[in-house]
Formats: sequence, C-alpha cells, structure tokens
Amino acid sequence: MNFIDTHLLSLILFLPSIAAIIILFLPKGEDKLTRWFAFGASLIPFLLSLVVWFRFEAGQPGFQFEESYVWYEAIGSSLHLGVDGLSLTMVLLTTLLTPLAILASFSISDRVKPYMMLFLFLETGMLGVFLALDLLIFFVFWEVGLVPMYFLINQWGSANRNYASLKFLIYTMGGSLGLLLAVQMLGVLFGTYDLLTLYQRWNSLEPGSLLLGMPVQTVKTIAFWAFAIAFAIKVPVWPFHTWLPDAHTEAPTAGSMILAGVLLKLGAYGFLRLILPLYPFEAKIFAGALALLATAAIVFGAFGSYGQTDFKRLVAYSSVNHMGFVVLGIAAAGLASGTIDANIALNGAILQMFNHGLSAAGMFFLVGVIYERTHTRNLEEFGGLFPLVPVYGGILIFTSMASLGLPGLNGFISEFLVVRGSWPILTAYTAISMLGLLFTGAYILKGIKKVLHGPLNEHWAHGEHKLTEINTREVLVMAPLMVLILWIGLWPGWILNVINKAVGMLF
Amino acid sequence: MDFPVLSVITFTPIAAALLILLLPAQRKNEARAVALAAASFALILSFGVYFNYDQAAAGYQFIEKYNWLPALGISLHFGVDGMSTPLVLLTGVVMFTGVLISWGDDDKHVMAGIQDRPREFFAFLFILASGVFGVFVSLDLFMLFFFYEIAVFPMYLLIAIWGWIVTREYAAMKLTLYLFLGSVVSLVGVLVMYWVQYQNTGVLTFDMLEMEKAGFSQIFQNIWFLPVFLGFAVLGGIWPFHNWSPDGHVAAPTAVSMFHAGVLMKLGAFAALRVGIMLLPQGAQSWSWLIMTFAAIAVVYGAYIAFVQTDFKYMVGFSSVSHMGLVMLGFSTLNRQGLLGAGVQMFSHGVMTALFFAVVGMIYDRAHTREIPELGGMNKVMPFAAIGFIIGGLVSMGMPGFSGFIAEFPIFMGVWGRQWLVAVIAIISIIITAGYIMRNIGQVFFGNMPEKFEGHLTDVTVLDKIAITTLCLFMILIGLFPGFMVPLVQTGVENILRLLGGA
Amino acid sequence: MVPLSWYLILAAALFSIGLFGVLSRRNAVAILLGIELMLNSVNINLAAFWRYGNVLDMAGQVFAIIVFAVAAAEVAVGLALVISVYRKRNTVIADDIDMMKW
Amino acid sequence: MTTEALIWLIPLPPVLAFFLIVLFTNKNKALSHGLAVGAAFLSWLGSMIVFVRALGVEHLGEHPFESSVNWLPIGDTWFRIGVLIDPTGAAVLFFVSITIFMIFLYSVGYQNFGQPQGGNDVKGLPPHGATVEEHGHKHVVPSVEPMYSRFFAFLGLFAFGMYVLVVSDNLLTFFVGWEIMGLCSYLLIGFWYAKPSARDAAVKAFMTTRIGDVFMLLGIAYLYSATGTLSFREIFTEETLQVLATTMTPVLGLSAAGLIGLLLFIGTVGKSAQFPLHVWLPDAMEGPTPVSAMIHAATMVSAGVYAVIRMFPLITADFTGHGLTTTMSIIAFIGAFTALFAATIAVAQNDIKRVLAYSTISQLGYMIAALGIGAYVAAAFHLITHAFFKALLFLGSGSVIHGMEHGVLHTGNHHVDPQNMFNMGGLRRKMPITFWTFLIGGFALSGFPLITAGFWSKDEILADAFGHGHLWVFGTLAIAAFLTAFYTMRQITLTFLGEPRTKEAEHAQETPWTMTVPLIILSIFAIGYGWVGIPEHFPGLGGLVPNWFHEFVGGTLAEHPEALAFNWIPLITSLTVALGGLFFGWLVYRNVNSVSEDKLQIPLLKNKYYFDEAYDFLFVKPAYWVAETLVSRWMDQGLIDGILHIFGPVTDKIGSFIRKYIDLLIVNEAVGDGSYKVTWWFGRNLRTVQTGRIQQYLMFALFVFMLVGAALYFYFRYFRQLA
Amino acid sequence: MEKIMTGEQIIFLAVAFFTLGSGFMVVTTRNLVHAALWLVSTLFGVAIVFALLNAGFLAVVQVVVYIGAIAILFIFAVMLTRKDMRDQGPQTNRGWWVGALIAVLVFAGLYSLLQGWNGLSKTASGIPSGFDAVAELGNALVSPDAFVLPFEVASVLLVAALVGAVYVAFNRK
Repeated sequence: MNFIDTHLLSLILFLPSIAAIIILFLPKGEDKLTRWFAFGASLIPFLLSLVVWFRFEAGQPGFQFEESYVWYEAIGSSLHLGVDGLSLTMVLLTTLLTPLAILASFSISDRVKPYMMLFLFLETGMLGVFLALDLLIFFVFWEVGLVPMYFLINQWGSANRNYASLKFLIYTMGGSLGLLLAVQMLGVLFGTYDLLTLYQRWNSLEPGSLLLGMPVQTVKTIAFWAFAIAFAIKVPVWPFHTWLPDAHTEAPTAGSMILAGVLLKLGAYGFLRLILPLYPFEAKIFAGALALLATAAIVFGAFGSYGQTDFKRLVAYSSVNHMGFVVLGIAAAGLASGTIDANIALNGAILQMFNHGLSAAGMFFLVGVIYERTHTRNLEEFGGLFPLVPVYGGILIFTSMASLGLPGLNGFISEFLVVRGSWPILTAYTAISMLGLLFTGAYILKGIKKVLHGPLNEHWAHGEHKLTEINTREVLVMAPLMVLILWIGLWPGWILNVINKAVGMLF
Repeated sequence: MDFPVLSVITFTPIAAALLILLLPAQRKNEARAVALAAASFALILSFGVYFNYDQAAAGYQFIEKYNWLPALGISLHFGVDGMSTPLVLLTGVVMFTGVLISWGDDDKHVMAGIQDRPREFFAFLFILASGVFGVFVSLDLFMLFFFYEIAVFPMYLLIAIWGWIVTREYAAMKLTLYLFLGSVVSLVGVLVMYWVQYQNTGVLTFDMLEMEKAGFSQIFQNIWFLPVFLGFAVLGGIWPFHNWSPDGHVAAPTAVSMFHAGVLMKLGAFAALRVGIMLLPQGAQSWSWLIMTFAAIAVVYGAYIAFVQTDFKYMVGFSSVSHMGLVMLGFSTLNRQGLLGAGVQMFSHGVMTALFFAVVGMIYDRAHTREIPELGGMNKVMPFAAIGFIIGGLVSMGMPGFSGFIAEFPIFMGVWGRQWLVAVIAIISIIITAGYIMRNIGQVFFGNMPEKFEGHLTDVTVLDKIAITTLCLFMILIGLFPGFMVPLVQTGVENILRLLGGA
Repeated sequence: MVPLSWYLILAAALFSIGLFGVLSRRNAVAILLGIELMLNSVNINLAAFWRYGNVLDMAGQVFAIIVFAVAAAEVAVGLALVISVYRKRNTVIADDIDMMKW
Repeated sequence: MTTEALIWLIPLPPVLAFFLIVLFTNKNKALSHGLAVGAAFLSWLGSMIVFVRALGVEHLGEHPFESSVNWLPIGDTWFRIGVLIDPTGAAVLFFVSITIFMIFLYSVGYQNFGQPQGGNDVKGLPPHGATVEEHGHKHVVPSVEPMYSRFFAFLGLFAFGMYVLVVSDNLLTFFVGWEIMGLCSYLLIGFWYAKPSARDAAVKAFMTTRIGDVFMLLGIAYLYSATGTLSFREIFTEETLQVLATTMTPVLGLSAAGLIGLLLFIGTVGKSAQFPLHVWLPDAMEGPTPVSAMIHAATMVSAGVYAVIRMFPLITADFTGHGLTTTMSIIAFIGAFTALFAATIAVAQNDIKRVLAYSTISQLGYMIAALGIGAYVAAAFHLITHAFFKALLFLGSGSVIHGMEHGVLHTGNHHVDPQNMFNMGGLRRKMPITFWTFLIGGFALSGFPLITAGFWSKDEILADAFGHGHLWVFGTLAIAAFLTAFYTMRQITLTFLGEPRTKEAEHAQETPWTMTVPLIILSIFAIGYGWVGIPEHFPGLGGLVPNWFHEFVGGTLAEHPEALAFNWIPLITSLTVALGGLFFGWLVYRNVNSVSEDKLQIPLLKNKYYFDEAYDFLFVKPAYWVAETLVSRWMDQGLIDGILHIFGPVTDKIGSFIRKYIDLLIVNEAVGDGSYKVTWWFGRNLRTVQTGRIQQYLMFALFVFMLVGAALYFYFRYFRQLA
Repeated sequence: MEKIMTGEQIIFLAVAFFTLGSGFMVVTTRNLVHAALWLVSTLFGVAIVFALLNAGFLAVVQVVVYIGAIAILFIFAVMLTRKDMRDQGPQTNRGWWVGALIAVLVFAGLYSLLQGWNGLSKTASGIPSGFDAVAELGNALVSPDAFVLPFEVASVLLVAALVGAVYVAFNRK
C-alpha cells in the first residue's frame, strides 16, 4: 500500500505497458480473454488517477506526487514525474478514454493481441507526455506515442490506411524535428532537462547576451517557433491540419477516439506546459500570428467540415474547428498573461481540451458504430435512419449537440469561457471566429440531417442490410461520456475549480 | 582476474576455426555445432568482461601483457576500456547470431543459411572474428594493426566464394582494394609514429599507452592525423570512401553482411578513434572541422541515397553509411556528449544493422529477390521477422525508447556544442530515414503479397527467431535503460577527454 | 711470378664467355653449358684468392668445393628439367618454352 | 417553502418528465403524457404561487425574489447563477406557465390520444389515419401519432428551457434556456423528420436563430468582460450603467452599452424572427400545431422580446429621454418595419397557419418598435396579451386543421390540403367552439375596441409612439394595425363564414374536449387580460379598474415610467384602423370562393418578397461553395496537401541525383573503381614485356643491374671523394 | 732489371689461351656434341690453372667430378634431346648480339674495376714448409669451428637435387 502511495504516478504510467507485455504471453486465440484482460488492465490506471484526483490539493502551488528516477544522467535527464491541475485533468481524460476505447474495440476480431498491446502502449505514451516534468522525457513520450498509433492506423485502418498512416507519422515527426533541435539546444546550454530548472534559467538569460553566436532574442525566437510548429501540427492548427482528416478517417474507431480524444490534446498541452512558461515574451509577440492561425482553424475547420460528404471526415474536421478555440484561448493568454481575462481564456482552453476529448471521442465512436453496420461513411447513402435506430439516434443527437456547443452541455461552457476571455484581448479574432461557431451548427445539423432525418433509405430497412440498433456494449461506452458531458454542462465547478487554481498559479 | 579472459576471447574463434577445418568436409552439422559452441563461449566470456568491468576504477582493465618481439618493442598487450568493452560484447553478440542465422538446413528446400561448404565458411568467419576481437582489445599498436589486417582479409574470400553470384568478384575486389589502400596509408602513419616515438624517447615501443604518455609534437600531429584517421576510417565507411561498403554488403552472404556492417565498420571507427584521436589529440582538434564536414555529408547523403534504393540490401547498406556518419560526427565533436553518443551509436548501430541484414537475408533466401517493389505481405508468412525489422527500423529512425535515440541524441547535443548549423543540417537525415524505413516496411511486410509467393514461402526457423530476439532485446534494453551501457561508455569518454586536454 | 691480376682477368674473360653463351644460345642444354663456364670462372677466382691471400685460411678452397657440389646439383636438376620439358613439349628451344608468359 | 426555493424548483418538473419519458416510459403513451402534463401542471402551480406571493410584496422592483449559488470559478471569484423574480419576471412567468400548461393539455388531443394505431403509419411522418371496423362498414378515423411519447418529452424539455430563461437572474443561464429552446424548436419543427420540408425547415430555423445567438454570445462576452458580471441586478446598478454608457467603442460611435445592446438585440432579431432574420418562422409551420403555438405564441418568440425587455435598462443606458440613441432607433426601425412588412405578406397567404405566422412576426415587430421608442410597459403588456390571443389563435387553427383532417380522412381524398383556407368555409356550424374562440382571438389580434385585450395593449403602444413624438413609428404601426385587422378578418371570413367549399369542409367535425377546453380558457384571458392595463385617463373606463399592470411592471425599472397624458389622436387612429380593417376584410372576402377571385394573390407578396430565394442565392449557396469547393477541394486537398505531397518526390529526386551523378559518377568512379581501372590499364599495357623468355628476362635484369652498378660506382668513386 | 717472362708465366698464358679458346668454341660451335667436348677441354684447362695455383686437390676434383661426371652427363642429355638437333637452324637466338654486347660490357666493367684496385700486383707468398693443403682442407671441412655447417648444407643440397632430378625426369608411363 505504501509503495502504491509513493509510486502512484509511475504506476499509472507503466501499468498499461506491463499489461501489454503480459498480454504477449496470454494463450493464442483467446480473443475474449485478451479483450477483457486489456479492458481490466486499462481500468486500473483510471482508478489510480481517480485516487490522485481526490488526493490532489488544488490550492497548493507547484507539482504534486512528484517522483524522480535516474534515467539518462549522462546528459542530465531523469524520469521526473509530477502533476498539477493542468496535467491531472489530461491524465484523467486519458485514463478515462482508454478503457472506453478498448471496450469500443471489442468488435475487432483480427489480431486482437497485437491490437490490444499497441493500445496499452499508446496509453503509456500519452500519459508520459502529461506526467513528464523533464523536457527529454516529454519528448521521448511525445514521439513514442506515434508508433502504436501508426500501426493501429496502418494495420486496422480502412481503405486508404497506408497513405494516412504514413502522412500522420512523417508529418508529425517532421514537425517535431525542430522541437528535437530546440530540446537539444536547451540541454546543451543548461546541462539539464529538468523543466522546473529550465523555466527559471532559460528565462533568466539576460537579453543582451550572445548565444551560439546569435543574440539571445533571436535564438529564443527560433526556438519558440520550433516548439510552436511541432505543437501546432499536433493540435492541429491551420494550415498544418490536413493530416488529421486522413488519419482520423482511416483509423479504426477506437483509434479515432483516442486520436481525437487525447492525441490532439498533446499539442495543446505542449503549448501550455512548455511554450507559455518558457517563452512568455515571444508568446506575447507572436500571439497575434497564433491567434490568426487559430481563427483560421476555427473558420476553415468549420467550413471544411461542412463541405464533407464522408461522415467521419466531417467529424474529423470538427476537431480542427474545436481545437482552434483551445489555441485561440492560449494565444489570448499569451498576449495578456496574468490578467483575469487571460485566466478565463485559459480556463476555457483547458476545459475545452477536456470537453472536446469527451465529445469528439463520442462522435467518432458513434460514427464507428454505424460504419460497422453499414460499411459506408458516405452521408449520401444514409438518410432517415432515425426510426430504425431510435436509441442510437438519440445518443447521436445528444453528442452532436455537445459538440455543437449547446448551452447546458459541456462544450458551451468552455467555448463561452474562451470567447469571453479572448474578447477583450483579441476582439477582432474572436468576432471572426464566431463565423466558425455559426458553421459548427451548420455541419452538425448537416450530419444529423443526412444520417437520421429525411426519407428513410429503404436499403437499410430490411434484408441482410437491415440496420441493427446500437447494442449494450456500445451504449456502455457512450454512457460515461454522456454523463460527463451533461454533468460538466450543468455543474462545471468540480473540474473547473482544479483547472482554475492551476491556471492562477501557473500563469 | 588472473584468468586471461581477453586473450581467450580473442583466440577462441581461431581455435574453433582450426578445429572446424580438421573436421571432414561432409560433416556439415558437426562444423556448425562447433561453430555455435565457440560463438556461445565467446559471447559468454564477453558478457563476463562487460559485467565485470569496474566502472568506478575506469581506465584499462583485464590487462594482459606478453612479450612478442621485444627487440622491436612489440608485445601482446591486451586491455579494454569503456569504449571497447561494449564493442567486445557487440562482437560476441553478432558472432553468435551470425552463426545462428547462417546455420542452414540441408533437408528443407528453402535455401536458408549456408549450405555450400559451411566448414570453410565458418572457419573464415571465425578468423575474421578473432581479428575483430583482437583489434578491440589490443593496446599495442602493432598488434592492433596485425589483427586489423587479419580481420580484413577473410572478407575477400567470404564474399568472393559465398557471396551473391552477380557482383561478388567485383565487390570483393573493390572492398579489398579500398580497405588495403586505407590500411596502407594508416600503416605508414603508424610506422612514422613508431619511429618518431623512438626518436623522442629513445624507447622502441608500439605500446599505445606509452605513446599516449609521450605524446607527439603539435606539427607532427597536424601532419599525420589525417592519414592515420582517414586510413582507418575508410573501414568505418566515412564519406567519400564509403562506396565499398554498400557493394560489399550486397554481395556478401547474410552472416558476413552482419559482421561487415555490424562489427567490421566499427573496427574502422574504433581504430580511427584509438589511433587517430587518442594518440594524436591535437591533430584531431585541428582537423575536426574536416571530419565533421565529411561526417555531416555522409549522414544526409547516405540517407538520401538509401531513400531511393529499390534493392532492399542496398537500402540497408546506405542507411549504415548514414549511421556510421553519425558515429564520425560524434567523434568529430570531440566533446563529452558527442563521444558518448558515438560510443553508444557504435553498439546500437552494430546490433541494429546486424538485425537488418539478418532479416533481409531471411527474406532473400525465401523470395529470391531483394527488389522492394517485387516484395510484399511478408508479415503474413514471417511475422517474427517483420517485428524484428520494425524494431530495427524504429531504432534506425532514432525513435525514443530504443537505443538509436539514446545514441543519436547526445551526438546531436555534441554537435550543438560545436557548430549548431551542422546539427540543423544533419537532423534532416532523421526524417528521411523515417521516410524510407516506414515506406519500405509498409511495402515489404504489409503490402499485397504477389501471388507468385502465395503458398510457397516458409516462416523463419527457430534459430532465426532466437537471433532476432537476442538482437532486439539489446536495442530495447538500452533504449529503456540507458544506464545499461551509458555510464560504461562514459568512463571511456572521460579518458579520451583527458587526452584531449579536457577539450 | 704470375700476378694475381692475370688470373682475375682470365676468370673475368671466361665468365663473359659463359655469359654470352647463356644469353645467346637457343638450346637449353647449351645454356646450361654456359652456366658451367661461369661457375668455373668463379672457381678460378676462389682458388686464386686463396693462393694469394692467407694460405692457412682454407676458406677459398672450401667454397670452391661447395661450388662443385652446387654445380653438380644444378646440372643434375637442370638437365632433368630439360629432359622432362623435352618429353612434354618435344623441344628444348628456350624461346619456345614460354609458359611463363602472362 | 420559501419563494426562492420554489422558484428554483419551477423549471425542474418538465425536465424530469423529459428524462423519465426518454429513459423509461417512452413505450407507454398514457404514462408519458401523464408525466408531461403533470409536470406542466406542477410548474404552473408553482408559478402561480410565486406570482401570487409576488403580488403581495411591496416594491417588488427594489426587493425581488432572488437567490444564487456558485457555479463557475473564475480567477479568485466565482461566477454565480441563480433565480430572480421581479415584477416583469412574475408577469411573464404568469402567462408562460398558463400557456404552456394549456398547450400540453391540448397536445394530448391533437396527437390523437386514444385513437387506434395507424396501419401504415411510420415514425417521422404525420399519421395517415387508421381504418376501423364499426358495426359492419369500414371507415377511416384519425390515428395516434407514432412518436407520441417523444413529442411530450420534447415539449417538456422545451418548457424547461423557457422556465430557465424566465427565472434566471443572469444572462448566461438566460442564454442557456434560450438555446435549449432553440434545440427543442429544431427537434419539434423537424418532428416529422421524414418529411424533407420539415427537415429543412428545422435546420433553417436553427441556423437562422443561431446567427442571432452567435452575436448575442459576443454581446454577453463583451458585457461580461466590460462589467465583470452577468447578473441583471448587478449590471443594472447606476454606476455600472453609467460606466457602460460613457465608454465609447469604435463601432458606429456607439457607447459600450449601445454596442452590447445592439449585439444582444441581434439575438432577439433571430429569436423573434424580426427582419431580416424572419425567414425561418413561416417555414416552422411544418411542425405540429401545438409546436407552432408553443414557439410562436407562448414562448420562444416571446423570449426574444423578453430578452430586450430584460436588457431595457442597458439599451437605454445612455437614453436621455428625448432623441433616441442609435441603438434604440435601430431597434425601433426594425420593429416598425417588420410590423408593416410582415403584415403585407400576411394578407396574401392562403395557409391558415402561415397567416398567423406572419401576423406573429408583425406583432412582435410592434413590441420591438415599442421597446425601441422606450415604451417599456406597453411592450411588456402587448407581449403578454399577444401571447394569450396568439396562442389561442394557433390552437384554434390547429383545431380547424384537425377538423378538416377528419373530413379528409372521411373522404379519403388526400390531395386536399387541410390547411388551405380556400378549402374551408362555413366551419362555424361544424365546429362552433372553435369558431367562437377563434373569433375572440381574431378580434383581440385586430384590437377590436374596448373588450379585447389586444386593443388596450396596441392602443398603449400607439399612444406611446405618438406621445413621445415618434410619428413615423406611429404611422407605420397604424398602417400595420389596419392590415392586421384586414387579414384577420380575411382569415375568419374564408375559414368560418360562408358556405363549405369542399366536401372535406362539410365533413369536418368538432375536436375533443382536451383541445376545446384550452381554447375556452385562453379566450377568457384573451379578453380579460386587457383590463388590468387600462390607462387611468381613458375616457369613461379609465379608473374603473386601476392601471395595475403599469404600476406593477413599471416597478421593475429603477425610475418608474410616468403614465402618459391622454390624447385622442392615437385612440381615434386605433379605433379606425381596427374597425376599418375588420370591415374591409369582411367586405372583400365575404363572397370570394376561390383563389382566382382573390385580388391580393400578388406574386411578390405570395412569395414573401422572394426573401428565401435571395438568401439562398446570397448566403446558402456561397456557403456550400466555400465549404465544398474553396476550403475542402482547393485549399486543403489542392494547396496544402499539394505542398505536402511535393516533399516525397523532391526527396526522391535529390536522392537519385546524388546517387546517379555524385555517388556513382564521382565518388565511385573517381575514388573507387577509378583507381582499380588505372591499375588494370597499366597491367594491361605492361604485359607485353612479359615474353616468358628467360633469356630476355636475364638480359633485362643484367642491363638494369649494370646501369645501377655503374651509377653507384661513379657515385662512390667521385662524389664521395669530393665530400 | 728488365722484365723477362719466367717459364711459369709462359705456361700460364698458354693454358689461359687454351682455356678461353675452347670456352669460346663451347658457346659458338653449332654441333652440341662438339660443344660438350669443347667444354671438357675447357674444364681441363681450368684444372691446369688450379694446379698452377698449388691447389692440387681442386685440380683433381675438377678432373674427376667435372670431366668425369658432369661433362658426361651433358653428353647424355644431348643424346637424349638429340632429335631436333639435326636441323641445322641457327644455334643462337635473334637477340644474340645483345648477349654479346652485354658480355663484352661485363668484361669491360670487371676489367675497369680491376684496374681501380691496388692489390692486383701483389704476388703470392711462399707455401710454408710442412704445410699439407689437403689435410688442412679436410680439417676445415669437418671441424665444427670452421665450415662443417656449409658442408652439411651442401650435402643436403646434393641429396635434394638428386631426389628432385629423379622426380622431375622420372617417366610416368
């Protein structure tokens, strides 16, 4: 017990991988066993992170549950873990979504073992990013997360998977080259990768001085962009977003859930955890550009989504649109850090990360549910399915509304906070982004309209194509998401409190 | 320890080779068995060395010294430090796995492994191995050179006799010419050093420790560093003298390619480090810019060429040009991180590329083609090999969590310390590597299998699996726990830094 | 008394004659004959130096003896070779025996 | 139970009903509507109690019922949400609760509860009626709605939204309720989703209102960041308003207050279907009639006006009393214009519900105009009266349609549109209750003098417009009023008077009590509610009953609006326009028997000034183009991906270039094979030396030997001596 | 004192001319048998030279071994390879003049070297009394502190040559 107390985070972080290795030794062909084992194994981190959540003292500054182990002392990097309100939220999201995703992928019957193993490794990868307090560790997990995802898409994806997975991998890796370089530079300059040290030492370089033969400001600017682009691609911010529709569309259902639910958050988290603290000055300077991109993401994301005829692509683009608000909030915070507006914007951004995690995962799952039954994602081939699948329809409408930002559901709170926070700071951008908000409605309604409403497409009504209602397992996947969506929508205080305190102390 | 472990390791292969040659020609399996036994023995001993090396004490350990030709000051002087210990282990591993995957099978119709005169094959392979061990452990310049040549010459026969029928004569000859040319150049340098040493101190000795102590004049170092370093570095595949290696890789039989890329190239790099940098430190400092240029070019250049190769083995060959370029890059930084990284990279790349060639060989033995476009769907028949290759690929693209990252990251840090621009340029290689690795994995293992393969491809043998697993284990182990190797290498690095005058 | 130089010149002349024979005769046996002449000239020198040097030191004569032995051996082997070559190629003309040509 | 607690509870029953129905009882119709109606009743009861208690409080305006709780942590403070009932709130709560309850009740009948399940009815389409066997011969009777329970669930959610909106004490929860209603209107308009027209109407309604909502959200954000609070009570304090009124914004030279007001007002424009966002409302008639009543009378559109009423102090923050502020004049203009413009369209509509729809738009324009000129009380008054009689009218029309459908089922001729007034006529005998109630509603709408509620409220607006000297508003509204009376009478005449024009009309029959009872109750209010707001100085009637409404609702504002001095001109005007309109309407249409005879079938009016077409051309199509072509195809797939896809080939090119021209050509040829080739060449050419002739070798050797020997000799011979 | 030739000198000159002459015939005569015979005479002349040098033993060995063994061996060889000696083609190869030139040059070189050397004119010392050259020679050959090793080597060489010759010339049929 005491061991567990002292090693909570590392347990959360590594249990999935251990489980994955155990799966390797499970008997062949025992798919059922494998699935349930994976599911159970992924529940443990969730419970542990709940423990962390409840033991966490929001009011107290700095990081908690810190752990540090020797890892690569030769270059001054150590496995330093810790959580604050910001990362804890994300950890909770991750550990919550993974079991659901695994539950969602019970329908996978092809090579279950490697599938589940990859999934659990993926969880470790994502959690590592959120838990890391060491720049190198951060980067390590940042990259490690790619591999399982790549293979999930490449192996269990749909038709165009090779292109999509390669695009995903190469694009993201290419994007993080700059990050890699910048990380190396920081390491060379300071001989340590410990974030807490870097925060103050990197900022305490006096502006006049030279660095690598260049003025500190120049170096910092370049490094800032190196970081920013890497994260922007991951978020993704327009115009770095085109990998996302492909990857999401081709990925297996659960893959898309995690991709949209958690992986995109890595980028935003990077902005919050690294860029704002490390480059307050540059953040202020370039906030405008960032906001511009974010606005573009919101607007074009909405338009792009509206323009799709592929249901899954539609949802994928909606992610671009929603994550745009996160970045907008971050930009606002960067521009006017410290002010109450900035705090509100950040609250909104972080909450939006969480909310989008819930709703996007839900949406992708629902798309997957219908795709598994109809084997098509083409909106034109659906139509009037509501009477066939009333329950599914209800759930779909509910989730869509959450993603549309309907007041009373979670999406609204965060988007409102972002808008509220960035209005006085980035008035024009906020105003423009409203256009995106408008078309959010447009594409959501388009989705519902094409799938559920309208004259029934007889093709699905009877015969071997008869569309079957969503089954219990799938409802079980959706239930927690819906409960949270509604709960946060009605009483966001419980989570926003943690976020708010963290924001207050961090920025 | 009293037990002369190093000399035992060094001479075990030769002894085994003789034993094998004594066996009658048709007793193939006995020959293989003997080979495997010897390899395992050497592997165990090298493990012993690896784990018994006292990192706290650092310096050269397991020292043995026997007079050999006292009149000329040549002695059989063995000892390992932090730099060479991993390489000894590496050699043991590659030797072991090499024997496993070239085991061959006379009954099956699949042409796996070596079936044509395995006796001679293993004999030559082991002579090679002895030479390699010898280079890594000898502290005597003459001995080092002696073993160096021993390691080089069986290569010719191994390639020319057992190699790929199409290019083997060409490749073997090319390789031999290059390597002997290089070694001649460096031999001159070595002799001059020996002579000048004598002039300065009046002592006739090839002992490198003595030479380190005595040191050479700045001007002398400036003159002689390049010949010595480059002469050895040719075997390290340094640009622009790399061309023998891809051809050689392609022509060589699998196990030889493994040795070749996995160990032999390290031989060049290691000798270049031992003789070039450690004996002529000032020279190294004044020429590091040139080496860095060559290395940086090699890194990107190799990656680019590998990107366009359609021959699987050529791709791997050029990828190892690129990776050895990283090793040289690490050397050329002459600072802590860079050398550290280079040291680890030598091991990491050795294991990785050995794995690559092993898998490529397995595929070729079955599909009888190495043209990537003609391959496909291999993971259906040989999933194990697929996994192995994927892990290797991840290592080679420097994916964190594997040894490649542990090695490359400090190298780039070192370069940052020297010349940030080079780091920026060289980093391009990572993405290109990722590109071709992933593309080819997608094609070869997950693409659609051509129907001509349908049905008549067999999975890899158990021995192959053992080999693959062994190699993979090392890469992951180091990737997850750098502590397994890094501190050891660090001790060696500290020594070099001392010679460089705390540079 | 005969001066040493006369002997030496005699030896030199004989040597040159032998050399000429070696270089110019076509027949392998003849070449061997030339070699014999040269050996003899050497022997003359040895003997002469013994006689005109320290008589007590027998090195000169000893070496002359050894030269005899060598000459005998050389002839034996040489002629044997010639014969075997003759058997194989049915000629003893040196110019025709050019298997060493690359 | 304290009033505050009670207020907290008011919205809950409907939403509970919603969840219960959705999750559990949706299989059981009776249980479902039982839950829904019961919930509506509970809320009504609670509202009544609250209302009564509110009446009992002195100066409710200063000390309203309010309570709030922490909701969102913002920085160091919390954003609080809560409930607030001030006089206006109480008045609105009063009519909202009643109408909602009535509509719930009405729906039971309207959706044919108790009728058999239709044989070929499918979910998502209106029921086609069921064939039943009654003593011998088959005949068709109305069949129950297939999605009966769902309908009540949605109604419940809708009611929840409305209650939330009414009782909330801050703009955020106000907006929450606002949007929930938006969703429900979407769901209810699209209730028969299988009808493409209904589906599109739903989307249209949602999107159009959302345009307004988006701006409203901006306004809220602005307001919040400007004042740091969204609570009405805290915003409407003197100093806050002062600050807002004085801080200037770059937009149109508006003050902050003005800009915020404008932004919020745009929300109202959307919700209350004001010009130019009015287009969705007529299409919304695709929904079941109770929905139309719900949306267009009782709640949603009223919510729009209610929002402006709520924000009135803000909008008028920099209003000095004479000379409207920019914002106000914009509001006034839009209101007045909409009132007239909608009325003109209404006169040319033949669908009984569409007429009402446009009249709604027009009436809402009235209220907006009133607010624009600062006639706060008048607007509120008309809002309430209008809610009553318009609900009455919609339900009445629903009843008519229902009766007509009965006829249609009887004849089985489904080509007859039961909503087209030209298919009706003479229904007064077939369905008397509906007729009388509808007549009351119609007169109220037209402002039939003295007895109807509509007269008093409308008259007050006209009076205000005139009294404050906004003559153009006054004029416009007067004309609108005339048209209103005219088309109302046209509707009544075509529907009820004269003789039946079709067999269906002959076989129409009265609807069940669940539908008629609400009509009766509502008609009572449609008449009686006017009397609570009779101006003191009204000749004769003035002072018989105190102008309670003015006192009560006016008490909401900080400074109590003074009652206007009486003036004959507006009174005369309203009398003439109302009576004149009614008379003309009857005169023109009393013997019009077919569409062709109708002089007012002007295409321009029939096609609503081609607004739908225009918008489709201006906004919808471009949006599609931007989305599908510009963004998706050109920008993403074309430009961005295009650029990305360049990298692969480029790398390929570079790679093969290096391999071909550098690696193979230079490095390999020069350094590698080159050296080997040179060696080979020498060997090849020197090989002639190798004759294989011993003697030649020997000669050569000797020759060289002699040369060397000679050289050495002379070297030692001479140079050594010199040295 | 005027120089007059002693008898010894005259004898030497005669022998020398005889030797050189027959040597010349050896390398020039067409008929190989004759050449072998001329060789015999040359060898005989050399034997006389030995005798003049008081190297009796050498002279004897010369006669016995050379003339008795080697020369005969030659004649046998000539016989065995006689067949194509019948044709009367030129007995010298095309490059014979080169050979001649070289030979002359060699002689000239040697001669000039001798000229440059001052020890030429020294004359031989007398033989000490009681000096038995043959006995000394014998001792020298077998005494360990003298030339036993070269002697043994020579004998080994002889054996080897013997075996080799047999092996090479052995007719495998």
